[in-house]
Amino acid sequence: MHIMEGFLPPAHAAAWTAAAVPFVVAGSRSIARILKENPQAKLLLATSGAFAFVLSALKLPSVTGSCSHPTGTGLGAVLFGPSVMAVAGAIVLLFQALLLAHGGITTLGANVFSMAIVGPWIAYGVFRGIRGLRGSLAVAVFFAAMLGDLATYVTTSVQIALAFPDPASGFTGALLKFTSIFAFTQIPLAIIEGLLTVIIINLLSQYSRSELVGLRFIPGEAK
Amino acid sequence: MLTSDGFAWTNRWHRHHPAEKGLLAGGMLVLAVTLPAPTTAPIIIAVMFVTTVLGAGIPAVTWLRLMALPSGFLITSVPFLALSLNFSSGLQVVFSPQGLEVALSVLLRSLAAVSCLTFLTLTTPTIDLVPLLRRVGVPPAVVEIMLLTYRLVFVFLERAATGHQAQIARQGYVGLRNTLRSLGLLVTSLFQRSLERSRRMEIGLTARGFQGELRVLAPKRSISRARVASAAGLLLGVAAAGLVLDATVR
Amino acid sequence: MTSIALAANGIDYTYPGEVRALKQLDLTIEKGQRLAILGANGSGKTTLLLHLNGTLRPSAGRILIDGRPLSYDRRSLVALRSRVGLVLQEPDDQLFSANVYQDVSFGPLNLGLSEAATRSRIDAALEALRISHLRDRATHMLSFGQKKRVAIAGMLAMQPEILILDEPTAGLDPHGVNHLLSVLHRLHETGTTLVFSTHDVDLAYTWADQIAVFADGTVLKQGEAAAMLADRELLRTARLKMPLILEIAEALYCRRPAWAAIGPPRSKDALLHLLEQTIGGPQ
Amino acid sequence: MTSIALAANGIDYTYPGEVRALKQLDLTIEKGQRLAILGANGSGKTTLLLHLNGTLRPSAGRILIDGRPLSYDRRSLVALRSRVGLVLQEPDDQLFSANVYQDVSFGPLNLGLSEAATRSRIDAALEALRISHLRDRATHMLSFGQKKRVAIAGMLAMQPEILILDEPTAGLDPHGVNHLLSVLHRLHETGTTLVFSTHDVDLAYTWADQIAVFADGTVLKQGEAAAMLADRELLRTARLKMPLILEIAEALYCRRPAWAAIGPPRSKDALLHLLEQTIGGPQ
Repeated sequence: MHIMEGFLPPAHAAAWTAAAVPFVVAGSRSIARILKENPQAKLLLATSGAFAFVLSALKLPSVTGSCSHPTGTGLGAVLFGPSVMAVAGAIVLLFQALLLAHGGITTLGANVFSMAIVGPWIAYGVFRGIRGLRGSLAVAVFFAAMLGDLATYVTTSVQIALAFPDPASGFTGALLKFTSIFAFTQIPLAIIEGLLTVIIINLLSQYSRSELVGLRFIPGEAK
Repeated sequence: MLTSDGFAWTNRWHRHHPAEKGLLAGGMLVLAVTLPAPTTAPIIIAVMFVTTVLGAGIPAVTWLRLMALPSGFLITSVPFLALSLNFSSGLQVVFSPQGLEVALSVLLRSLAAVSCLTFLTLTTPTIDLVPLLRRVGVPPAVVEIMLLTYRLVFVFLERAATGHQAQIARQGYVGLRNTLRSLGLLVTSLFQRSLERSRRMEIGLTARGFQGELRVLAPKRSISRARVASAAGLLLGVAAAGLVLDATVR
Repeated sequence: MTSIALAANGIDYTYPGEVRALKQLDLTIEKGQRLAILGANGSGKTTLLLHLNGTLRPSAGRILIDGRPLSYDRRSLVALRSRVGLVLQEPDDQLFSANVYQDVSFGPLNLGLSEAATRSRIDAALEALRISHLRDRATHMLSFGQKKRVAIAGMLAMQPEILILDEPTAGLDPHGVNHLLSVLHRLHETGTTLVFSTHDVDLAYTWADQIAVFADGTVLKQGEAAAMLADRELLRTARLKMPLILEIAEALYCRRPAWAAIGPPRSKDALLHLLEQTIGGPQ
Repeated sequence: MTSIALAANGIDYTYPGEVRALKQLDLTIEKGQRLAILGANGSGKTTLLLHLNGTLRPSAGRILIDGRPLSYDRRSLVALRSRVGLVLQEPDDQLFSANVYQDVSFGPLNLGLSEAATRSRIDAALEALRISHLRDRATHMLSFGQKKRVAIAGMLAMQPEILILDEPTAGLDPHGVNHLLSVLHRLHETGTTLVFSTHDVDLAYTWADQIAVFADGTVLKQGEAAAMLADRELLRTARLKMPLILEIAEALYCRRPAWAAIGPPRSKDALLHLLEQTIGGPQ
């Protein structure tokens, strides 16, 4: 869920940008490391970014009737890992702003923080956690994608609540207000995205094993 | 494919140096978020409408459509800024005049900021702005990845659109379950073809001497001093008008 | 009198923010006909085909099915698409599943058919395209020609009354073209109406009953194949050339006007036969 | 005597885990020649072309450049690719930049040319393909034919001695084919060696000096174009057909054996001329 251009007060916009930058820089460093070993990986990284963008441009059937789209956060985090996703996500969000006027430049930092950092890290953590507890692939993917989505939406609500505390009840009231408004659209969407991601990962792990091994999603077969 | 991108490449100002347009849009954006919204924002919206529609020659309908895009976000969030939750005696929802003032000012500020972004989206190909990122310290490798990403976005979008059409022809996307299944199949095939494309592109680029670096030369474009001066003048004018008006109102 | 299955009536279309469009386009598709939509690349043929199955909605004019204007509610579109099947040019864009059998099952399952009915539809479609041996193969391992056949089988399994193919022979080698044409021939004989777009004048000439000559977003003229392709003025306007067979036959005709009564040869063999009559057998 | 620029000597190749391969393949490319590699789809033509610019390395046999075997270290490969330019069939596989001018600049910059030299190379390449007006256009807004020309311009800007094109006319309409052939004609006249793969016998017949007939991963025979395409047995083995012009000419020749001295007509006009001589002018 993108916070639109100009919505956040300048101090907040700047603070969230400052919060997002270290993650993106760290991601860029790890990308630079990958590229040093294998310069051709540039193509693969660009492919992942473009794929993520196109994914976010697809429309999801939405309960509220408005057009919604998958964030792809969970899928991206599970496939490419959260540190690469910070950069890929930032690129996608920048392109969405410049190409579609969706989201914004001043709110880029806040959006990167919720969608390219918190969402993917939560998704990744949930995925690893459930897999570590020997949960099935489908269960792990579903909760990773769904909770990744929900984490993004909660983060966005926090960002807005911090910027616009309730006149009477302050931050707590505002957070309650915004989480409950957005819940109507975001909870069903998170479930749908969870289901969709399971379908996709299932199809991929059946038919694109070699690619997934290449992306280190599935550890290579032991000798 | 993407309407806004089509205009960015063909509008009256598409050959102008991106820095000129970046200065105008970026400057106005700064004014929009920093100056008092109730007085400055309407001026900015008017100025950006005039430059986009009369200056760059974008149809007014297109401008309006793009401006209306974030309205969903505004509708679901702005009214609630004017409502207040009070826990002191149970849960009470009350109207807050103070909140209404904030809500109106956020509404205006956002619309003014969006009008700046809309100008940039409709008049400047995104890819022209990316090289400017190198100046603010983004590593060259990341900039190269962005250049490539931009190109691939369109290749994949075209594939996604055609695939979607083909699925519709076979009665995909009828009902919720079918829609999820269709979408899952589309995304999966898109993923596979994307990886395939990246492998084939590596061959194609290797044939052109690719050894890891994606260096290109942009067509030569010069910055027009006259246009930079008028953009700066416009920014100063808007800032002054906004501030003066604000002082008068108070 | 022949009955009209599907028609476009003065349709206009503009892609948002773009120039290319359909302009005042008329087209009629008769039941049981083989109609070629012949035009240069980028003239808007695909855009037209996407109107015929309701994917795109004209900004002016109407699509008529069985003489009634198409309405664009969900139910009418589903009904239209179960009767009008569209196969796009690029097979890679329309194969979604990992293997051939699964891919062909997509359409029939969407029609809500039972598993048994779906299976028999799949078998029949694979058989019709002579690709039963490919049923278990991975789609990405197929050759271009095979992919094309699988894409057509996927549509055929839905048993449309009208089958529309966008550039069906593009990218196929002569062998692949022959195979495809023989499949289409059998389909036509069992009553399916066939519409295909192409820029190949030779193919349109030897294979279509009628030709709609298409240029710059509109149908310049629609009529009997040989008549359309003998019209040099029309061909020039549409940036097309005359089929070689017809050109040679014309060279013969204009020297021996009497032959014109036989009618123009429609195939290589007919031309060679005509030639034999003209200059006599081997000496 | 003509000198051999590039040759394949008994090369074998198998894709990891697959069946399709090159087998004992021989091919010679003479300087200044126009060579067509003619074969059905999926016969391995692209695999062969990828060997000629060193992308794939044969498992047996050698690639010879100027008579010396190619070694596969980085420097030799870079040197080879600056002399042998390969244009792939699908332009989207080779265009990576957002606008035309930038894209064409990629190759010359990789050769280490200065900015000034690069700019003049770009201008010359765009001019050679008659697409100077597209220089500021977005790559993704081009038509297929335009993309194809930009891909060729990108290779041309590197000024290769040998230009290899994979199915250059695939997907182009007659107008696009003519445009491309006139570009290639000018290139050939200025001394560039041209190699192209195709399954279009008519194109190979009217346009190539030599033809290498390709089937099942090997070159069956290489020789003068008309001789290759008159060999019915060879064509059958390679699943190809005889060009229509040649077939009609043959029908004429076998009736009037004396004409055979003139040699087979290489173009539609030559055939019509021959026909006129045979049956006399209009009556």
